[in-house]
Amino acid sequence: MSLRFQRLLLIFLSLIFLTASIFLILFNSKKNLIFFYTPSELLNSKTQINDTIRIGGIVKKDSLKNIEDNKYVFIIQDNNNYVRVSYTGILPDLFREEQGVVVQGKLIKIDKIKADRVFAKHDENYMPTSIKKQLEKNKYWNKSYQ
Amino acid sequence: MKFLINPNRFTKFSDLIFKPLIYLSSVFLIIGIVFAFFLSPDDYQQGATVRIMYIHVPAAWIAILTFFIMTLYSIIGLAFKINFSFIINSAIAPIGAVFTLICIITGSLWGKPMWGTWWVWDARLTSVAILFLLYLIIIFLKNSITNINVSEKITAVLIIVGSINLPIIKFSVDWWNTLHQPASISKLSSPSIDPSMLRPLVIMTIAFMLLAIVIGIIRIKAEILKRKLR
Amino acid sequence: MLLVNNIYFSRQSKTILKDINLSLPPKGIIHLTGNNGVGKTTLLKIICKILNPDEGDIFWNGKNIKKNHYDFCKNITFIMDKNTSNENLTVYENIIFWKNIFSSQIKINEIDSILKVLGLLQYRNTSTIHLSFGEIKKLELIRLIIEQKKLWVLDEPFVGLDLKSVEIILQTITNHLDLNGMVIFTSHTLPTIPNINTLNLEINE
Amino acid sequence: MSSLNSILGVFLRELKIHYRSFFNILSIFLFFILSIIIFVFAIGSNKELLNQIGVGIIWTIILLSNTLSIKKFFQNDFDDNSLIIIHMSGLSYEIIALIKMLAIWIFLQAPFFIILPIAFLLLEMQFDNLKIVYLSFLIGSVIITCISAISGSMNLLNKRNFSMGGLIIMILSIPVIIFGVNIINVSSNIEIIKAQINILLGIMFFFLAISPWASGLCIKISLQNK
Repeated sequence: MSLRFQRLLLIFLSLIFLTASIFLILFNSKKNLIFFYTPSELLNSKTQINDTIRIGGIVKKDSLKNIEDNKYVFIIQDNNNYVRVSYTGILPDLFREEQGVVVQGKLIKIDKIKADRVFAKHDENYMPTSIKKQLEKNKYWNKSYQ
Repeated sequence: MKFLINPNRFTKFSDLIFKPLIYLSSVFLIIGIVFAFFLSPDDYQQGATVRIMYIHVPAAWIAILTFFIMTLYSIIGLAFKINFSFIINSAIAPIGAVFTLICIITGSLWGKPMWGTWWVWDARLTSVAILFLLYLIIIFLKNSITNINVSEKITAVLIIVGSINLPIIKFSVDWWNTLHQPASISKLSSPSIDPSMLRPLVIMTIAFMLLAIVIGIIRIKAEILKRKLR
Repeated sequence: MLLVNNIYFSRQSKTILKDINLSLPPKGIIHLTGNNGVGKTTLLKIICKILNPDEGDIFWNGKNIKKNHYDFCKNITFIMDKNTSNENLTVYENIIFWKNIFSSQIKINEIDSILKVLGLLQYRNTSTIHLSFGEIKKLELIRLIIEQKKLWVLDEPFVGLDLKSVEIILQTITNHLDLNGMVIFTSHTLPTIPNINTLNLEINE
Repeated sequence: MSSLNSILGVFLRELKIHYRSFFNILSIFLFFILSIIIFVFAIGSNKELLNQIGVGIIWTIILLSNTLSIKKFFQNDFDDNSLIIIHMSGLSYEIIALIKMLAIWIFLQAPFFIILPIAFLLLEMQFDNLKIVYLSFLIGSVIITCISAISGSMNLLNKRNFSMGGLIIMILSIPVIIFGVNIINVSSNIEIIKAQINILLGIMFFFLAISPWASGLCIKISLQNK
């Protein structure tokens, strides 16, 4: 086996490996590294009561209630399922109803979480306030959340 | 295009464009800052905080672009034995590191009021942090081997290996559930960002790029002189 | 037939070798001399294609070794200034390793007789870490016989050897030359090799 | 097939050398066990807590013990020029790197399979998880070996900064740690475990593909400038 042949063999082998790796990574990537679960994913997962987890979704309309000072209750939902959240602390500026949010905390019931931290998730849309108002007035603004 | 691989041509060419570049970049920077901080409207969700974007996003782009350029030059340098590419690599690596740091700092300044946290370990933030560490390790590795012939080539190998991080940064927001929002300008035809905010972003990006090029030219010329002295 | 043509080599913008030419026919031996740092070892490394010259070519039997690196490797034994035997292995294991990787046809009893001639037979199963410097050097030189190659490239082969061993090595070299072999070596002492036309080459800075 | 002879010869030599210096290798495993004991003392033997973070501790220390062994890859053979001899017997540097990776995996990674249950005992972890930790370690150890080969070859001429090798290993193996540890913490149904294993396999194939080239190139560069 000459050196060139050895290299050729190795190049061939490496190409096979690379294809395999690209195939394995790209066709699997969706569900792997999870920063948060959606409520539907939470139902399918192995998480048990008292586990610390993160859940992300949309805050349900009219669900935010301020029980005491800095003590809030709200509901996170996706298309099918929902999780109730209780939280003590200061909510981030961007926290609003019908807006994306990720909470981190302890699961106390199968559909209830006691959050230590609340992250507001904003989307990739940027738009001046004035235009937003105009759009809403003309009923063009009906963004759908996943 | 020979000035990209030949130090003498590069010196000549850069002397030619250096002054105009300085003027151009300062003009763009001033216009960009005025637009970004005074003339652009507030966001419907984020209010005035959105203005951090005009620094954060260009810095991130330059951080990634610098690493990409370094990767290209490493491949060229190792494959065709062009020493000038290693000069460029060692000159622009610190620039990339600084812009990555700017990106991380502005990002966490933005994240605190918006998300409610300085830092989370989601895929986008982690991969950018790895990019920053990679920049640091590249700079350290180059300085830890005394023989400059070896150090620059071995650093080039590390750059090529590390470039796998670039697609991960780019696509992390699409592949995984992240707190970080997906890219707004992924498709040129209909970016999900209003023209009145896109304009200052583009101007700031051009200004930052020109600034990076100016610093890059200064550093590359200094590096050329340093090698000549040795 | 080894032909070295117009070799230029520089390292960190300092020219070390400048326009080196030499030719080595069968039965030829070249003794490279020169002060420290003139690039003797560098030239040997270039001949063995560990280093690539900036300019110039090396031909083996009329073929450029750039194209025929593998064939050329099959014809060359390189003894370096460092001892490549591993200190965790015994003398015998080191020899067997060389025998394996160079696919040598040499027989076990031949190895024993070589060890006996060099006075290493008693250390056959000792780790080389317990050997003295000269003994390790002798072990290194056994590679010449094991590898059974045509061209011997030796970097300071006589350093650390006693007079008797030097005599044996010189005899080995003479025998090798008689069998159409070729030798190129560096040394600061001029060894007396009888009946062989030595080609001295000064490498100038 | 003289090249196959050479490959076999080099491999046998590697095995012999590692076998002779087995006590040095044992010290690495002693390091592993001691670190785990220190972790237990530092955190306190809270069973629930240890159960939760045990896999993370194990992976971290495996990685750290691997940074101790980078010098074993090429440094000795580089210093005494054996690499040149092996190369001149007709093997390319890439193949040499591959052979060494295999030998190192057998001597420095495979023994962890015996030691992992001990670590599980010390950390009072559930043995149900052992099977999946074995699986992820089987893949992860190959990745770490590849990364150590790259790092070891990059630092052949580095006589100034000894922490450099460890730094390179650690930064490149962040994905291994993320996915290797996540496999336990996240794993719920078999689908997600499969997906995680696939990602780990993908990373393994990627590093298997590039590490012979990267280390071969670095060895060549270092040898040329020795």
